[in-house]
Amino acid sequence: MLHVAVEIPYWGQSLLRVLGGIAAVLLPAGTIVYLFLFKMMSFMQSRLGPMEAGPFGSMQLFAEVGKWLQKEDIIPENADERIYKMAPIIVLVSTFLLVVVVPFGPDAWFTNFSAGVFYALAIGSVSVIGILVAGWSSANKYSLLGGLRAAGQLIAYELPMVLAVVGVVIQAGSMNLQDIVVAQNTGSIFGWDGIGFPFVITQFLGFLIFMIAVQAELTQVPFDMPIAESELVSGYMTEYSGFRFLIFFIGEFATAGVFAFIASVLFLGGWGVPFAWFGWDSLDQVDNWMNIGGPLIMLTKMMVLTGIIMWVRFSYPRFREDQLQRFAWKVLIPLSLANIAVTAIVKVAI
Amino acid sequence: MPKVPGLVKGLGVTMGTLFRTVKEGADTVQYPHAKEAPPVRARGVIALREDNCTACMLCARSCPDWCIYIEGHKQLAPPRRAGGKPRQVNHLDRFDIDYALCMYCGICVEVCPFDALFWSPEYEYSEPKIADLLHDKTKLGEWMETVPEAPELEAGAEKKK
Amino acid sequence: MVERLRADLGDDVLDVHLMSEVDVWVRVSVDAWRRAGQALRDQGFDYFCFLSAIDWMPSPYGRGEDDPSAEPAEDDPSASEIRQGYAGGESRFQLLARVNDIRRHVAVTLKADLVPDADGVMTAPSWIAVHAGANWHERETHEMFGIHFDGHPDLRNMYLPGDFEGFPLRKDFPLLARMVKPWPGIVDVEPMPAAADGGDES
Amino acid sequence: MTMLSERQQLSYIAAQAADARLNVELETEGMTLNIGPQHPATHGTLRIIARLDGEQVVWAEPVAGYMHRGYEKLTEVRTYPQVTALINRIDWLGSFANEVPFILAAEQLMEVEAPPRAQHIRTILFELSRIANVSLFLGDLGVQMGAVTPVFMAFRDREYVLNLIEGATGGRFHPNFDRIGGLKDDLPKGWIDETRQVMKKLRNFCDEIEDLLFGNEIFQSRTRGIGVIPAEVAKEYGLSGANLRASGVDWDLRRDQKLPLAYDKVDFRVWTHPDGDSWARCWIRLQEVREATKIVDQLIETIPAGPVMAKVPRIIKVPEGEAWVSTENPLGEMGYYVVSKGDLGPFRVKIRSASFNNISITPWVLKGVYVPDIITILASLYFILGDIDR
Repeated sequence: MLHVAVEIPYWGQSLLRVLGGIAAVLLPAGTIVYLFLFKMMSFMQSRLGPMEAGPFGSMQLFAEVGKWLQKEDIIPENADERIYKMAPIIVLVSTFLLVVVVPFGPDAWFTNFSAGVFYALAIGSVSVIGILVAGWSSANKYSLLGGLRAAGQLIAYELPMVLAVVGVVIQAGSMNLQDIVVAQNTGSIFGWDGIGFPFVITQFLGFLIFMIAVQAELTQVPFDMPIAESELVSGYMTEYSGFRFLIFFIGEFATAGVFAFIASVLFLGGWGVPFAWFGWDSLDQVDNWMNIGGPLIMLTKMMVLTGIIMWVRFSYPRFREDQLQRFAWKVLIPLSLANIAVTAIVKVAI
Repeated sequence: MPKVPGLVKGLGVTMGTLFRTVKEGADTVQYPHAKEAPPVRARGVIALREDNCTACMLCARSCPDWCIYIEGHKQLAPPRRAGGKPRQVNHLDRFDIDYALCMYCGICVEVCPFDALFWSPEYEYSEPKIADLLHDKTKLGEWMETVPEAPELEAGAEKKK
Repeated sequence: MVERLRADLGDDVLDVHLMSEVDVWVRVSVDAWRRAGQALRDQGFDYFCFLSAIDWMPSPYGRGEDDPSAEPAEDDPSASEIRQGYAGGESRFQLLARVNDIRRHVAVTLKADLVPDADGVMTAPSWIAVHAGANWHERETHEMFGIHFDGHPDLRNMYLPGDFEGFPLRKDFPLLARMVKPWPGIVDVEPMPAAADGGDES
Repeated sequence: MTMLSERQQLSYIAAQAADARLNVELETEGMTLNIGPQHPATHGTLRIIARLDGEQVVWAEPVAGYMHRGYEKLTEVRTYPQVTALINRIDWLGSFANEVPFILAAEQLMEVEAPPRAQHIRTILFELSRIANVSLFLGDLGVQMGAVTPVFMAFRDREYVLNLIEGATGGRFHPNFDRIGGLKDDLPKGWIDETRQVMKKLRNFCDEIEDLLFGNEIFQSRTRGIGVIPAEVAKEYGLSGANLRASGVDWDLRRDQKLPLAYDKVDFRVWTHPDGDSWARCWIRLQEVREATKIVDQLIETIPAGPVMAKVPRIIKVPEGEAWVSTENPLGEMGYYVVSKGDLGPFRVKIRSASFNNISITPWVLKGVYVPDIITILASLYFILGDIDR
């Protein structure tokens, strides 16, 4: 195998990372919207979806963006203007900050935190502030109800999410996401290393809880009480229009993509292929081409996970606010605690 | 057999529909490129056969919305039989239907005793200006081309007198 | 059934109209309106169907399809005569209500004459205590006919704006849509200029 | 099933009582939420004023009238054929069903009866309009609770029914096909075969909806034990149709009334449910669509031959008298009290529409529920704005 050693200067690396970051946020958002929101949903409803803009309507998203950019940026009279304008930015920025810790290849990472998991979970909840602020500053009762519901829900589901990840952290013995990827791909199942050792096998319960919590964090059906377009008229987004609504919209799907990235890193082996296939033993031996191949693998896994998220979204009705709180506190949290306990006992025993 | 939870079944329904759409095509029609043919009896637009109209005002009177406007004058027509007296007939000057008011009930077509009004299933005549929806007698006459034959009736039906 | 109602209400049952296999109409006096409802309810007529009113005066406007060129109709006394329907009556306005017995599959239509007092206000006892569902029906009747219901908690307008004047379903309330536009059914066929003598037939 | 739902009801009520007590102790401030008139959940323009305590409704009051068209006044200036064209705009989703009781009332006054073939076809179209109406309800139910897919399935399959109605009558939404003394026209050739196919599709649609929505545990938890209406209250408010049967009252005008329609020639079941909650109302409607497809299937096989129009004069004058006829419409009992004075048009028509009574119960039933439940309860009561405001 040819080992290409390319030395990229530091400024070049920085530039690549910035561009990569933007791509890592916008690309998933775009593909999710087109592939799932436009096409999969339409096909599930026996229709074709947008077909006019571009071949098979593939340029529809650009048409939509163009439409939103043309629209007037309306600010309600009684709104708290500065905060009102800030809210969508907070939501989007939190997405950008979140993607920072996700590794896409042996060297294709943005930052290599040693406490990456911790950081990701902390930053992930910043968007709550954006949503709450949006709901409050809109000076609209529906928005307020939506914002309050969102705050309650996101806090409630933050907890099972954190607890579900703890199992992975225990098993990998590290909070660094890169280490977690390596641990999965160098692992073996009872000596057989054909597929490495993705944590989804041992941590299936954790994976399930994590995905449910992600669904709730993203306020997708069945946990979309804060948006609930048929009763709260889109909740905290009610008053937003034009450009700011677009940011919320991108933020929603970009966050879905980024959470799917994180889930694939934590449970599905991330960017890696099982190292045994190529006889690698550790991260240092991984070939350089994985820096190109890794992101593609990640993208595939991300698409599968978001596909499931969207599939559920198009099929289910939504929970009531008190029901979803009850579900989080009475079902998910005890389950994830039990998961941690079992994982810890098994880990210590082995 | 254990009961399949409803949550899983629901996912199955949507996925099944997705595959069916991929395999058999969508149930929708891409409108300007492809069109569905409305049934023969569809009440799309009213066509007028001007020669048959005698300006008897029956349709205008039976219209619940008062959307038919008729004006006419009397004139002499050549006699039916050679050597007969010239007949006095009502000649139609104006026959307007205001489609902005019309509620497509079809009473006018039904009451017409001289078979001057017909339904056509044509539906593409929307206008940017509401005033253009007032169709005059030439425009109503043009719709005559689109009037289909009356359909055959289902078994057991009695022929109309 | 009618016999029992007579026994319950005594002289307040004013008239009964029975059509076999079709329906029963009972006219009671307005003071006994609530008692009649209660008595029927006790008999098993516990399904409330509707409550409304009728203005028996013929409309002075007709159907708005007047031909101004036609000669005005002679002042036919019968045209403005008030004729009540089944079960008779004495006043211009009548209350109308219907209750069902869904076990025996029978129903009664109740009527009551309404007599305006000195201020021209007609009052009837409310049925809310008997059938809670009468609430909206009474509001509607109040709005449309101007009949006051005693004991109704709020007789706000149901459909029309709060400051609407007049009572639309009274016959002397003109229907504006038929007033603002001439009837297009007026014969508009010009006679032949030459044959002016016989041109009016059309 | 009943046991479970009773327990759920009890726990729900207890939880609400506890919440209310807590709120009193904390002296929280109320908020008035104005739902509508333009709101995605009020298909049409119904406005609901709800005083909230947190997410709980303390007091709610629907405000109708944004679509009042004054039909009772308008009928007074129209002739009988014109009224038919007008009244199928009352409940615009099941419009053929609106014409039938009025025509029957007029026929009763004129003492004519439609020939058997006309009665048969009338009943078929009546049931088709029920299917068209209620299948949309089933889809709409999903949208009210956040599921986007059922409504598209409903629109997809309702389209077949509308095509049938249009094929026979010429109008998709406003057939205006019923005449005093019979029908305007006979069925076109090939219609019966098409109907047979469509009924199969509709039963398939019912199964799909059942799997997708009714079987869904989330849907069940949203509807079971919510908005319970006991039979006594339902009768007092004059609820009708599926809403009444969901409260356990076995009352269906198709079966319990002698009318010149073909219902006595078919075998169908009237479903009731003992619970009276939102779930029961939705479930009854699902079964009714299935039942309706079976009725249509039976009827299209047995259409008698003959004319579709009785002998009636060309200019219809209805003799003096009063008549009340009501039928079991998709939304519930729809009746017309027709007063005639021997004129070309009716003297007075009192329209008893189902939704008016069905919605008048909302102040009672919305007390103490949560905001999301307002939507599910309204959806399950199923109203059409034109049917409330008339």
